[in-house]
Amino acid sequence: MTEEIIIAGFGGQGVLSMGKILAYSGIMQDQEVAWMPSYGPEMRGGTANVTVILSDERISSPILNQFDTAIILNQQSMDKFEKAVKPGGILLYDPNGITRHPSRTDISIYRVQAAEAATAMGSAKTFNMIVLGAFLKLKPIVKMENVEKGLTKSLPARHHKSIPMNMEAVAKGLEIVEKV
Amino acid sequence: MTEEIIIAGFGGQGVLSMGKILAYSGIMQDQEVAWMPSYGPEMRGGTANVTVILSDERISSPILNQFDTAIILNQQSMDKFEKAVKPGGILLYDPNGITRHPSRTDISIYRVQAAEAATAMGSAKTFNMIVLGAFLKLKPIVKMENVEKGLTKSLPARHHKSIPMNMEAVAKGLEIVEKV
Amino acid sequence: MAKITGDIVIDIEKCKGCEVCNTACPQEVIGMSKEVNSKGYNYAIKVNGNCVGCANCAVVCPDGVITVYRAKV
Amino acid sequence: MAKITGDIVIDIEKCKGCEVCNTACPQEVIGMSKEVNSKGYNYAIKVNGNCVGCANCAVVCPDGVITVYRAKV
Amino acid sequence: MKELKLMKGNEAFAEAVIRAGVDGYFGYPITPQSEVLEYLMAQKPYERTGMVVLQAESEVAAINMVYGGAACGKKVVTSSSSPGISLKQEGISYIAGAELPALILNVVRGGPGLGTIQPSQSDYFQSTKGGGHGDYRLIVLAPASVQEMADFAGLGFDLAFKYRTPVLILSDGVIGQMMEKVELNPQVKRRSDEEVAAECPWATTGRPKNGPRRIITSLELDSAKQEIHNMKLQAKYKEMQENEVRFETFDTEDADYLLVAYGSSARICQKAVQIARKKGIKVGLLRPITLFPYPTEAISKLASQVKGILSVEMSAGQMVEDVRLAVNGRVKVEHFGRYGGIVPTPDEVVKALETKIIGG
Amino acid sequence: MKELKLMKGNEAFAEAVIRAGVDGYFGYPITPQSEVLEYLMAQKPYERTGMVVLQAESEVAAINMVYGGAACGKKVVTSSSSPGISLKQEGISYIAGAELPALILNVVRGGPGLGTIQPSQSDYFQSTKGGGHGDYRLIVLAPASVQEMADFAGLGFDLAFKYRTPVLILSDGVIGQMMEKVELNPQVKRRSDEEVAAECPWATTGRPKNGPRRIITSLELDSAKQEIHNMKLQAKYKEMQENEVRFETFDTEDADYLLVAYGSSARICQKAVQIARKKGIKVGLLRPITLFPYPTEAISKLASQVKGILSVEMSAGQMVEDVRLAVNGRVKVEHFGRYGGIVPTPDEVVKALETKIIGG
Amino acid sequence: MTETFDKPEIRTPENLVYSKTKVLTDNVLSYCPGCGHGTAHRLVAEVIDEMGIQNDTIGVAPVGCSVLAYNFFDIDMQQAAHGRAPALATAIKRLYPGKFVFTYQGDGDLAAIGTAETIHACNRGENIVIIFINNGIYGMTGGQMAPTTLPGMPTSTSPYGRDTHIMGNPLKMTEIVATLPGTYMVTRQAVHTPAAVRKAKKAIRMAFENQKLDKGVSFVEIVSNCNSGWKLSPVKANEWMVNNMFPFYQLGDIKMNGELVK
Amino acid sequence: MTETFDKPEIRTPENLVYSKTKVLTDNVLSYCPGCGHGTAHRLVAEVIDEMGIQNDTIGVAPVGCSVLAYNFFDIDMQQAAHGRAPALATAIKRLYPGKFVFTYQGDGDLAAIGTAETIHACNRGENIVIIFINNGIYGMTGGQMAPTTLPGMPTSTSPYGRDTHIMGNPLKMTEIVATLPGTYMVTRQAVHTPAAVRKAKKAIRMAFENQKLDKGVSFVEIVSNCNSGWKLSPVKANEWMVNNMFPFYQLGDIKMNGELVK
Ligand SMILES: Cc1ncc(C[n+]2csc(CCOP(=O)(O)OP(=O)(O)O)c2C)c(N)n1
Ligand SMILES: Cc1ncc(C[n+]2csc(CCOP(=O)(O)OP(=O)(O)O)c2C)c(N)n1
Ligand code: SF4
Ligand code: SF4
Ligand code: SF4
Ligand code: SF4
Ligand code: SF4
Ligand code: SF4
Ligand SMILES: [Mg+2]
Ligand SMILES: [Mg+2]
Repeated sequence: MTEEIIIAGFGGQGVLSMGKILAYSGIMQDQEVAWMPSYGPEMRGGTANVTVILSDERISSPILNQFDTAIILNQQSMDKFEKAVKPGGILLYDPNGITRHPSRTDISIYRVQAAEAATAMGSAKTFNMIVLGAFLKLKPIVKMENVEKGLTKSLPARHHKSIPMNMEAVAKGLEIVEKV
Repeated sequence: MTEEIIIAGFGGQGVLSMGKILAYSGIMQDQEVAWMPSYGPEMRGGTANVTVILSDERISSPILNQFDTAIILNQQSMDKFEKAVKPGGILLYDPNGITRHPSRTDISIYRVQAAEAATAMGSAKTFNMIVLGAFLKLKPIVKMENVEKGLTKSLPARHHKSIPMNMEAVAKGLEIVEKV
Repeated sequence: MAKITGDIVIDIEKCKGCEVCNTACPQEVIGMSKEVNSKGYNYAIKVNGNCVGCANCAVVCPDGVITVYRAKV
Repeated sequence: MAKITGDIVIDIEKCKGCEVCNTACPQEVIGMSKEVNSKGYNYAIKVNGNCVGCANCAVVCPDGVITVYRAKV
Repeated sequence: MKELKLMKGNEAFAEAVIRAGVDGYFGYPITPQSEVLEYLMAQKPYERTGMVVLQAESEVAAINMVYGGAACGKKVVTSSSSPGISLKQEGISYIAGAELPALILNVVRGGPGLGTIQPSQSDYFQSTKGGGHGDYRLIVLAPASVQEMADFAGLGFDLAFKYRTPVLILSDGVIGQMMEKVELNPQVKRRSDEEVAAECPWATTGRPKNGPRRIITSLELDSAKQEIHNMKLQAKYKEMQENEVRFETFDTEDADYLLVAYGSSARICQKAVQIARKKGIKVGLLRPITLFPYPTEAISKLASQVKGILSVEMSAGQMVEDVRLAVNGRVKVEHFGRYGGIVPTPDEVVKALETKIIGG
Repeated sequence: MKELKLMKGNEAFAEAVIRAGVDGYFGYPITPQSEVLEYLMAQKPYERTGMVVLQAESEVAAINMVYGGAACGKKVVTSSSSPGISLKQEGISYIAGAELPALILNVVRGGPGLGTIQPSQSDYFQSTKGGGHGDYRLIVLAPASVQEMADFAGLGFDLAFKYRTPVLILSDGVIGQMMEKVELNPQVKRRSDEEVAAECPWATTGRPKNGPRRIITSLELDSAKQEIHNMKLQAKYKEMQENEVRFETFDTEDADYLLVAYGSSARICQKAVQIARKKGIKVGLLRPITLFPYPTEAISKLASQVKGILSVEMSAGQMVEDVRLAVNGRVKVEHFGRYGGIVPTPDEVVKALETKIIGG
Repeated sequence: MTETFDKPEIRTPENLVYSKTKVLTDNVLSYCPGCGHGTAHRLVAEVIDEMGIQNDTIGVAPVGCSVLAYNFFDIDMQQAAHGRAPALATAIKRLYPGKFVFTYQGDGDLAAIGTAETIHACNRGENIVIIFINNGIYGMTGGQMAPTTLPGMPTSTSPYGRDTHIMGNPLKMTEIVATLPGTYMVTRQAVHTPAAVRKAKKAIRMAFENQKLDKGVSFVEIVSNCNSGWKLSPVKANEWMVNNMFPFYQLGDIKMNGELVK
Repeated sequence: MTETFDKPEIRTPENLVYSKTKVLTDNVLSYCPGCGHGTAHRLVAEVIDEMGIQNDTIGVAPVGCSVLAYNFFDIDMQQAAHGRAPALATAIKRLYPGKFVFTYQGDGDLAAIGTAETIHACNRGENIVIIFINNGIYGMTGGQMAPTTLPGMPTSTSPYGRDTHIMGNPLKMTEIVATLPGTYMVTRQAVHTPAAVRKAKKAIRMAFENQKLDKGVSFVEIVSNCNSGWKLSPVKANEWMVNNMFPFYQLGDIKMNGELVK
């Protein structure tokens, strides 16, 4: 199994750490993983994106132009990455702030109102975990227990108390993701 | 005709300018010339030497280890360059300050008491011209008129008044050089 | 005596929602929108009509997105 | 009262004839030789016996070629 | 005991440096390698091992700090990216000339000039042929994974001290910025001053009471001696060529065609080999791990077996010269590259193989 | 009207620079090329032509002054010797990246490090393969006489402006320090600001009233655009390879063997050819005048004629790689060199030819 | 529709009191929200506009967040290698003494890697303007320590705060260059409030005016926020700046008309 | 035989008042006759000898006439790239805080190409000694203008005298580094007379003593002649120095115990 994912959004949306948790979760179930961020000043204010690959084999190139799944969290990223989903692949997005919705018909499109749900949950910080949950509903490539382990590994000890809240957010995402 | 000469002595003895006058004299009679000094801090206080080549053909290498003539003006230079004279070549030296006199038998050895003569002439500055005269006696490779022209070319205009004195010194050198 | 009134025009697409103008306005004219622009910023908006056209907001706006008018009325 | 006398030893092979010692000597002990050493320098020599061993010459000699002795006699 | 982590290449390098018992790091920020210094500073290595970590005022200062530290026998390292490495060229030449062991990491970005901060492999010539002046060579190691970013810290110092030579790790933005699993070696104790003095009798650690003083210099005004010094350096480089060549091959046993690629290009080529083989093209990959000394002989041998060779680099064609020198005209050698920060895809590589080598 | 003088190579270069109508010189002293700045300062060029001559605080500052001046469309030049040239590598890469015309003189001394101030040719790789980072090339001219030190000042600027590229004159201590006869071109008038603006519409001479502003930069954060920029540079280098190769041959018509040598080595080899021919060895000499673009084709052609080729350089063997790339395995290619400031004699060259090529 | 508070009736050309100068292009600034670079750019552009020297000015952009300054000024510009802007400016001005030449540099650029170029251009008295944006950090590369970082201030390369014993004290390059005979005007300004902006603009204007007099360097430091690097909101960053940067980097003129201000 | 004026009777070990320190090797100094470098070397060597730290001192030679200093000091030494000695010393001292570390640099090395390294090592307060030989010229390379060359002074690259309008004013690096908190002691000395030599030695001794206190940089400038570069005899060069250099580079302490001397 190899799953090639792009996660793309604004700088502050927790895109990179979401990717990191996914990667850690992969490690917890003994997979090979690669996490490749966009970097440099383009991140400033603007978009941030990260490629995450989970695989049972050694990963060759961490730089991809085509993805099994694109998780898209703002309009710029939609413009850039809708076309990068492999035919038959998945595009998951949060419609908040999206002005031009995805139009491809050869891929499966899902949406998750994560921003809204995060506000409802009273913590903007859970946003990316809700998105992660939504993704895992569509592609259950890592077991929930490994997500929790991955969270533990990726968060500094002082943040461990927030793990239950994060797992709750993941659960929320599983619940609210919807097919377009 | 090609004449390859090394002139070697102390920094202050006018070694470089003597070579330059010789080179200019060569130019005056339409020869190819090369003038290659030793350079860098080794000159500081220590020795200075210059290779001068006059030739009717294009000069290939200005860096030589063997010379037709060596003009040697201090002990260090004697130690270094006596052995660099081609068999059958000429070694001309001023015995002033020389503690180990040349001993080769396969070359012709001449001496010129130029320092002494310069003192006698009342101008230490004529020293190198006396040596040049001595050399030209042994190897009349440039005509006297071309030496004078060479001097004119190589000296800045403000020093042109010293040309007669310099030509006198050359004449002196022609006169006092002696075979050892 | 003539009263001074003013108005500002905010280029909301270029506004980055930094709130620096907001802090600088003596008349508390400027607030931040709930909406985001296409860059994702909660841009500056006018929240009242008290502008006197002092240009403070425009002068401190790092992105130069405010145009100011002033008139005696 | 004991008189102070001194003597210096000049390493003439290392001397570069700069005359700095000469200028520094209060007793005018030092002059320059007519001869040159193997480096071609007119080295420093003593020209009288008036040395008092004050070490001024040694202290300023850039090449550290002077050794100084001082004694009460 | 090895420890498993998910880390960026830059961080893995920094952590491995601490664990290798390195004594000092001197660097200046530049994308895409600033994480090295940032990670080190965050780790308080002065508490962990007593390691000195200093942000220098410039790359020039940093490389000369490395010179100073290396000349004392200490294990010292610097890192930068392309423009910063260019600034270090004089210092690198000095370190090579003075025969000092030191480690330099270049996380390459696209040039020339300020260029782009995106990954590239366009510093191959600079690294392998001598970007600085004079006849010298660096040992050049090309990691292709985060794991190797960690491993080459230790290997780099081993080689640096074995040959008293600067070692350059030629990485790139992909390897530096990506996170992968990495197994870290346990902490090695830093050598005590006494151990350094004993291991490095040439080092300036304070003149021994019963021995001559030590001088670290690259100057020799006597040309005859300087030539002997140069010959000594050349002999050392020859020795490296005999003993230190490292490379990996994939699917070369039955290959009709050969890809040669290093670093992140090699990873892409590995996938390209899989894709091509699925298409029925028998292609193999040789990945040089040392770029100097170069696996000339291994390529030369394969040149007798294959029908054509494609050198794949994220550059306009630099390593291809070394491939050609190894092949010496026996089979066709072509270059394929993307550049300016663009990373080629495996598919592009296969296509280039088909058009430039097989069809060409 | 030409003027005949006896001058050092460095002085001839400086005088030729003034006469070529150059606008600015920026340099820092270093042996064996300090005469360039000294000569310029003595000439009061600000009186002669209005030329700006400035002693910079360092080589790094000097090369960046060159960048600034070149970016204004002015003819600007710097000179240094090996360690100083290493310090300029970042700046050179920037100049190449920003496509600026500029002239750089390297009067090479032996390295690595501080090395020796005596002549050497050990900066060949640095000059021809790119000592700085990123994919770029310099046009490299190798003078072999004082006359060429003068001539290449003009030629260098012609090429620099033709291609908007930095041109490097790769000289050495022999050519820089020796005096020979030199015929100097008459003074060319410096271009007026208006002429510069007209000739160099890309230059930052003050935004035109009726046209867009000009930007001189080597930065491009968009990789796609940066790749296009890189391709443009590569296309330019290819054009140079097609149009600008310069070389000389001596006695190659009937040659059984070939010497390849540049700069002062070429002069020595000319004498070696004479000596060898007296001995009955039919040997010729090819002297590359441009080291980039390299006379690959000319050597390739001669490789079909001769039985063996000896590359003679005052280095441990750098240019020999380009000779081998040209020959591509067809005949034996060996290297002979002295280094560390030692200049080989013609006899040594003949002997090396006999042992390494004819007997070997 | 919500209320807009617009007063279209007064939006006439006569009533226009402030609009973006044409010497700034329409490109969106690449700076973070609230970053002082934008304001500083605008002031320089306004001065160029008001002096009517848009066609006679050549600017030099540094390496730092303002590396792309050339995208924002509608004038001829060069982009310098990190720290070397004063070297470029030296050559430009000497080759075109009639043009106005300025550099625009950050604190890492000017006071770390560019120390020598800064000091020597100032010492030679190059007849240029240097605009020096001191935000106490390397903004561009992600918030590393700069020579100007305050004692105790955390950055990505001094995560536990700048330890002056190990990392040295913040360097006041402005005070140093003021001691050099080659500088004619040296001042420290800020752009966080309308009053500060107006003062800063006057200083920049004077700096450019000085360039006509051939008296040497006019050096304008602008203490500015790097809210991203400081990890504060723009407004909080400005407050932090007032409370922490200003006591150390005191605003005001340091040298005027070639004389140190006492 | 001529008279020798020798007094062999008093040449006994007890009467020995001055002889070359053993911390200088027996190699003939490579300096020109009368060059102050020799004297400065000797003083540093004597201090090392007297403090008994020959085995605990690591010196850094520059590029300049004193590049070969490592041939003359009988201690472990490194030879730095031009201008970078303070960078080397920084690393050495941080890696061996227990050793004594000093750089020995000329004015071209320290105040031109090495400006940044000098300022930043001083600003970081590296616990080292810097010996700065200011002879107003580049001696090694044949007498080119240095940043310290006096106004009007002819050199091979200012043959008509330094024109300060074009070439800038002489740079007083010593005064600059004195303003930095990282320097603990900054002084300017000379070695042309016995009294000056004795004073200079005291300063050098204090500088090395300071290094034990971990207080930062001790910086000793020595104004010296370069008679070759100045084209004067050594004695005339010293006179010229007194008359021309000293008025500009005034001798004396500039900073002691971390406090500027008023
Ligand atoms: C030679 C070189 N070294 C390092 C860098 C990386 N770099 C880019 S910007 C920068 C620092 C910028 O900081 P500053 O000058 O303070 O500007 P700011 O971004 O804060 O405005 C550095 C170190 C580079 N591009 N080139
Ligand atoms: C990078 C580099 N640039 C230039 C030189 C040439 N160089 C050698 S010494 C020197 C100047 C020496 O002057 P100074 O530091 O004043 O020492 P002095 O000889 O006067 O004691 C220069 C420019 C060099 N060796 N390396
Ligand atoms: S112009 Fe003045 S009053 Fe009007 S919004 Fe701006 S700051 Fe407020
Ligand atoms: S200052 Fe400018 S950018 Fe910031 S919120 Fe106000 S209008 Fe928008
Ligand atoms: S000072 Fe020393 S070197 Fe100079 S003349 Fe006297 S003894 Fe000789
Ligand atoms: S010791 Fe004193 S008195 Fe004696 S020679 Fe020296 S300076 Fe003169
Ligand atoms: S990183 Fe800092 S300096 Fe750079 S744009 Fe953002 S706030 Fe401004
Ligand atoms: S050149 Fe000058 S500094 Fe160098 S040794 Fe001679 S006198 Fe001393
Ligand atoms: Mg900054
Ligand atoms: Mg000096």
